[in-house]
Amino acid sequence: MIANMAKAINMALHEEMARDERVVVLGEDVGRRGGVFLVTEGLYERFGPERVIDTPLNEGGILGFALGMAMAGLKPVAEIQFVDFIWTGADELLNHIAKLRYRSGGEYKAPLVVRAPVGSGVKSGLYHSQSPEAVFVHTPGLVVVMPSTPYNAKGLLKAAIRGDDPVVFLEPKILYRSPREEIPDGDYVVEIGKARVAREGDDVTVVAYGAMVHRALEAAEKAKASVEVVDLLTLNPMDVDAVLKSVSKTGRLVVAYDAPKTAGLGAEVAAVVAEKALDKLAAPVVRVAGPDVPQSPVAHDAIYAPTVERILKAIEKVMAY
Amino acid sequence: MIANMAKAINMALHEEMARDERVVVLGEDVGRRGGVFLVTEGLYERFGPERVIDTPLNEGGILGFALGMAMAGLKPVAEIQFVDFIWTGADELLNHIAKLRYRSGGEYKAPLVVRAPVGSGVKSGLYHSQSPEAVFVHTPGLVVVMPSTPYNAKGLLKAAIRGDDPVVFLEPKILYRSPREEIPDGDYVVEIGKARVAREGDDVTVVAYGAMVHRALEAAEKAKASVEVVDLLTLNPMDVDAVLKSVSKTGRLVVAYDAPKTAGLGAEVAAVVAEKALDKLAAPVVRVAGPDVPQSPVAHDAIYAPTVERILKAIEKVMAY
Amino acid sequence: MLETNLEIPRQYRTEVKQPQIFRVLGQDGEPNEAYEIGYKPTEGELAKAYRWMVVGRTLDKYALMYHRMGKVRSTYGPHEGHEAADAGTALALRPEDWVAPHYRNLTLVIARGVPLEVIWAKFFAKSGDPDKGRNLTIEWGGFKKWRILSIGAPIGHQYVYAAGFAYALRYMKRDEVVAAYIGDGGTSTGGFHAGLNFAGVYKVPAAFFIYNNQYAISMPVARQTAVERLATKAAAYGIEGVSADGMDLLAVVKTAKWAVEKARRGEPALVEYVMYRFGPHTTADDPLTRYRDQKEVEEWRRWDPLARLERFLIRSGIYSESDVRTIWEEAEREVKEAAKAAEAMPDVPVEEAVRDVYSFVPKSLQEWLGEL
Amino acid sequence: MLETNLEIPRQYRTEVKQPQIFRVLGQDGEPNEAYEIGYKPTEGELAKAYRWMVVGRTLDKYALMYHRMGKVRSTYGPHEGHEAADAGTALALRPEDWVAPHYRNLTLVIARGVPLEVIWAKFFAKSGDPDKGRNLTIEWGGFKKWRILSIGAPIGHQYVYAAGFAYALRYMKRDEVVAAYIGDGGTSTGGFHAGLNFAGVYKVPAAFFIYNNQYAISMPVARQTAVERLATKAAAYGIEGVSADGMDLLAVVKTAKWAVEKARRGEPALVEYVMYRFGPHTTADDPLTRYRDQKEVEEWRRWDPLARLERFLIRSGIYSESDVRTIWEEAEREVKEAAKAAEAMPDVPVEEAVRDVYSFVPKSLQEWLGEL
Amino acid sequence: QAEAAQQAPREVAAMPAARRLARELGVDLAKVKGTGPGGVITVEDVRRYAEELKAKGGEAPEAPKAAE
Ligand SMILES: Cc1ncc(C[n+]2csc(CCOP(=O)(O)OP(=O)(O)O)c2C)c(N)n1
Ligand SMILES: Cc1ncc(C[n+]2csc(CCOP(=O)(O)OP(=O)(O)O)c2C)c(N)n1
Ligand SMILES: [Mg+2]
Ligand SMILES: [Mg+2]
Ligand SMILES: [Mg+2]
Repeated sequence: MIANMAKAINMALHEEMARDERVVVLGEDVGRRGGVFLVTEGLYERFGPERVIDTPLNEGGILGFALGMAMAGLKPVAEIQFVDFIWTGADELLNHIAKLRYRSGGEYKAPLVVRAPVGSGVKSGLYHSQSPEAVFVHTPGLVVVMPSTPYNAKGLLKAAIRGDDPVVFLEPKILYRSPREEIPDGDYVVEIGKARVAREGDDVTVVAYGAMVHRALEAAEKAKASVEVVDLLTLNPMDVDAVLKSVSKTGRLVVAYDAPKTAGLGAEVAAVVAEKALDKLAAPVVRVAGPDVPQSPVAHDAIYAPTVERILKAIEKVMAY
Repeated sequence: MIANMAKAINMALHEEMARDERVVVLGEDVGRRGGVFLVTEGLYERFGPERVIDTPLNEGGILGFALGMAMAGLKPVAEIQFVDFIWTGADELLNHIAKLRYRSGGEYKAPLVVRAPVGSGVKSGLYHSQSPEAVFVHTPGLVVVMPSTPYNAKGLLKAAIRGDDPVVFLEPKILYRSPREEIPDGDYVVEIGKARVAREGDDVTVVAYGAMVHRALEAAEKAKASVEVVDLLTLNPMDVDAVLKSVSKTGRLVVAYDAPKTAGLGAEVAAVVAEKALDKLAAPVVRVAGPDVPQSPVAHDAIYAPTVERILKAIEKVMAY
Repeated sequence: MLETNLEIPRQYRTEVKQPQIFRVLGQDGEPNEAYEIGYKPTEGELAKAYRWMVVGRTLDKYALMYHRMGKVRSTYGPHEGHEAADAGTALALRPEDWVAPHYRNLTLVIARGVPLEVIWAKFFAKSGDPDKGRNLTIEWGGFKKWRILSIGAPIGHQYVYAAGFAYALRYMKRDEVVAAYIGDGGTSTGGFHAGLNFAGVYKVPAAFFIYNNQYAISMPVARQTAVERLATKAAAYGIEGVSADGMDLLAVVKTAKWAVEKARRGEPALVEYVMYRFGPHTTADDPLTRYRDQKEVEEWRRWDPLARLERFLIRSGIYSESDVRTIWEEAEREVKEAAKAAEAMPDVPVEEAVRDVYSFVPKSLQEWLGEL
Repeated sequence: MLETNLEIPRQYRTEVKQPQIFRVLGQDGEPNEAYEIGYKPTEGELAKAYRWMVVGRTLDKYALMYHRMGKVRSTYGPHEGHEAADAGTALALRPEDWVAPHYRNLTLVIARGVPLEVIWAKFFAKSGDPDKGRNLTIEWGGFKKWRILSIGAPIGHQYVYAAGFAYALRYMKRDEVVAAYIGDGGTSTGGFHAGLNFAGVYKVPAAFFIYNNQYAISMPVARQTAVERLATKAAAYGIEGVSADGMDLLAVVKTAKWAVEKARRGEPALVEYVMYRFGPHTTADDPLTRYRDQKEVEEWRRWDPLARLERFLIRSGIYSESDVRTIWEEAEREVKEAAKAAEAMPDVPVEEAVRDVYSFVPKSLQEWLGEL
Repeated sequence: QAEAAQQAPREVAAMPAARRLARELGVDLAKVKGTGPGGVITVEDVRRYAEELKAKGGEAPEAPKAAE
């Protein structure tokens, strides 16, 4: 069927809950309301309030409760209404969910998924636009995933739910409604840990993820050079080999991300290349990112994330070498 | 006088509280107990319980309370007993303290200091050894400082207290007791935003901060090559010019940091160089950092942070190139 | 039921009597005997409160209208039903006092004296917005001039910094009080817990108000917490709690005055206002098809705060029917004119995107501006 | 004091009666009439509890000794004074029940059946430690075999996941209960608030215990919160609260049984144990020179949980003086032998440093190992 | 020569890939004229220089080492 990303994620949840009764969903307004983006629509009616749990307003509560359920053998999928609110549950996520397996010598584990919308571009101000993937990637113990299309969103979420590790599943909210694409009705998974070459090219590599993949592809179309677009999909553990392979071919690297530039995930991509493929580089690395201001002011939200034009400029810049 | 870092910080607090009655100190056990590392010793006796505030066990409370006091015109210095516990106050720090000036159009500001011990090396396990500076650096609105010696600790803390921005002041706990050095008894500040060349050299630049500066210096002594050690001191905004200047001279870069390697602050240093001084690099960048495991397991704490030997190996590696 | 042989006797157990809801005005605006209790607002104060409420409701209506027209630059959350709680608590404050608002506090913002063009400038993200167009419509960021503390969207933190701010006021020997606001949903947050605990320990000059409007988006309060009267939560912090009808201006003003003057004496207190959100959570919400029914809304409508106060004012001879009409007409005109003035303001210039992150503009931000 | 004219009458205010402290044993071990209340432990149970307590205190003593000798690999926090609370709550549980401990719960860990060598292996960071030497001495990370949930140092979270774990138990139709533990300091945390609120809303099969040992490091409980009896905090969550003498095994077992069996019926409850930490906070702490005086300690020592239970056991003829001596001697021997066995264990191999971060070992970690 | 190329970071601005190529071709970077932004030596510059040398038939560069 033709689906947008919200629908694709919704399908994954329906299918996984039907497949495995250890899967439960919890969060603010995920039940009767179906989630503020309607991503959990229909689950409450189909699986009932014991498995689709509307929670009090407390993100630490949601994450800690999910952790408890996971320790007991369930497979919770917790929704944080906007990732911007995850900080009120940061201790539960970064200190407990991430470290449970390690601190228990492998005796306990927390196979749960934390879903949260991320990113700028829908004029939602400083508290409904953040994209702190770099923080989660810097937290050993967390798998971090950011889908870019309905197809990979559905397949990655199913893989995340079936996996044995805690997964932070970041949904670029600007992609919820469009683009839409044909996706299988039935079961399939997209493997976690593998990047995807979204477009092949020879002259320059653009590494992107989430919503920026689409802008990178658009810029690639417009560029005179032959542009390869690598869509990371899994941000941690990152598919370093895929990045190195592409950069080794093209010799030029642009990284595009919708987050404050400094110490964002693009820094890691640049650093890995500077460590492992430096002598393949024929031009400086360019990071196209958000400015180092709170993500993102309503009045200037449209220019916060890298635009197609800025990515194109970066491509031209590295091609000028 | 000869002082260790704990004493130097204690002196800064005494002097600033005596100088300006807007300065107040708050945190768990900072009063009668003088702090668990005795960094706030003597303040309670000298300035009384209204200015040296023992708080309930709640980091969000400490940080939010400090924010309220700062909004009202005071200059709070909040202690988080170990930075590992700051996550229970992450919303207050990352969403409110960091963003207050911006979200208020400059009408409000939060000139406060958050002090916290960081780092591995004293066998304190997964919850008394963390060093999440990369997260704070990735948060626009926060100034982030990490001293490396008693002298700069005192001067930087005084500058932080007098400044007009929120400063996260990270104290490498392994340096609290030693080394000691001669520091002025009286008033002086060390400017925020400036790195320091801790040792000059021609062949390779080692960028480090906090406790790693001392290991880098030791490695430099032992190395055959001529090693320059750049001590960042201020992590955000970073003194990029100082890094570029050194790397442009040496052509080789090693970054050493006591935190999980992936997406740590060393990635930003590497990325900045890959963007702005790539054409000066004669060898791949090498990051010497902690492994991507929770920082840090007691049994293997001694090998978590870069050792002198590992830094030396990295120097040799880039020199061999 | 526990087998009796395991029972622990009452005297060893926490015993709580949940408060009754304090109410003065009936549905028809007639005051009951509680009218004699506590603070008695003057006629002038009542008239002022009524005006605030009328302007608040009118502005709400137009904000929704302009939002539908695409002129309001971000989500809007109407506060219809909350006007009396805002106006009544505002009346209880002195001009030099401070408020730490919840987002859904439009009438409060009006009552603090923020000009309507400024509010519209904020809704439109125009240059007259003190927040410089950075926030959502009702995230009150930079209204310091009117002694409104700055909030961000994450709920709960305002209780914490209100406590800290109040501590500082006393430290500086200023005889000012902070009034802090939160929703029923907000009582579940860590900020609520930390804020009240710190307030109780340090006996700060702050009054804490809960707007129990029955819902947190779609979550009914009965699923938010197992305790019925939210004022009961005061018991956990060693402070006093009161419950009152939040759609009854007189009940609000009396309880708010009680709390605010107690606070001024260093006794923080918690007041629960029982009320209803007549509209959707925000312009992105559709309650009727999802989580509540029309009948429930209509039931609560009979307690409409404006209608009740209006009837009381007319009944007391403070206003005539035609005075009331005039007030509504004036409000309508003011609101529309202010909107026009704000629409004509220039947009926020792009340079503002990089200011106010720090007391200085870092180099990287100058670079970013240059790249654009 | 508020001028009376602003007062709001009592019926609109939250009224709380703070609980009395439930106590059975006097200082001399003589039971009072409360002996007849609630659950009556059997002689066997009492004997078992006593043994746990003796072993707990002995192990504590040796841990401090070995710490001074540099053999214990990280900070140690003694639990002297807490033995009855641990043993009594443990007695109230079935073997299939779970505990979500606080760190200062050594006797509880012993009571759950963890062998002494395993505990020593943990203190020494040796390979017999289920946590693989990763944690501080009393951070109970991987004791799943004994149905001890895993804690990290940050206080408060254990209340939250205990609620979630209990929810899952009911979901899976397992008739098991979780007993969760926290300190007086911990009642200020966000985890305490979230955990009890969720527990109340979902009526999870969990019992919540507070060890009010008068201090959070140096902070006396009176500066931790403005409420006197911590059990009062139950009122905020719509659950029941009880206060009891936590150094009185009989008071503990009766109140714990009450809470645990209530929990099993889906009524979570909160029990405050009033008690004292005789020793320092940890081996890095020095209370006497900094924040409390010897006189206070001696005052509390008169309520020593071991002495009181011992006298009660002798008084009731369950044990003779010489039985008691034997028990202490056995404990001493067991503890020392176990230490010896643990000391002989190999260190944790370095490969373990990179395991268990995920269900797989990522490439970057294999690289790091290789680099060493 | 290759030694010289390696030891010359302080004087010469060159892209890492150009340095590598220079090393492989035995080209002395100090003699290459950079045409990249700000006069930085690019891969193209090294290649062009090597070809010029070859054309001149002068001091022939060494045979390229295996890449990787
Ligand atoms: C910490 C946090 N989590 C989630 C949200 C998303 N959110 C916005 S409003 C809301 C409900 C708030 O309900 P309540 O406190 O009752 O206030 P009301 O909207 O009824 O005025 C939620 C969950 C938020 N703003 N902050
Ligand atoms: C969230 C958090 N903040 C701070 C600490 C540091 N800390 C360790 S123990 C302690 C005091 C705890 O007191 P209490 O809860 O009464 O337990 P007790 O030590 O008395 O058993 C503190 C502040 C911590 N472990 N966790
Ligand atoms: Mg980072
Ligand atoms: Mg509400
Ligand atoms: Mg305690």
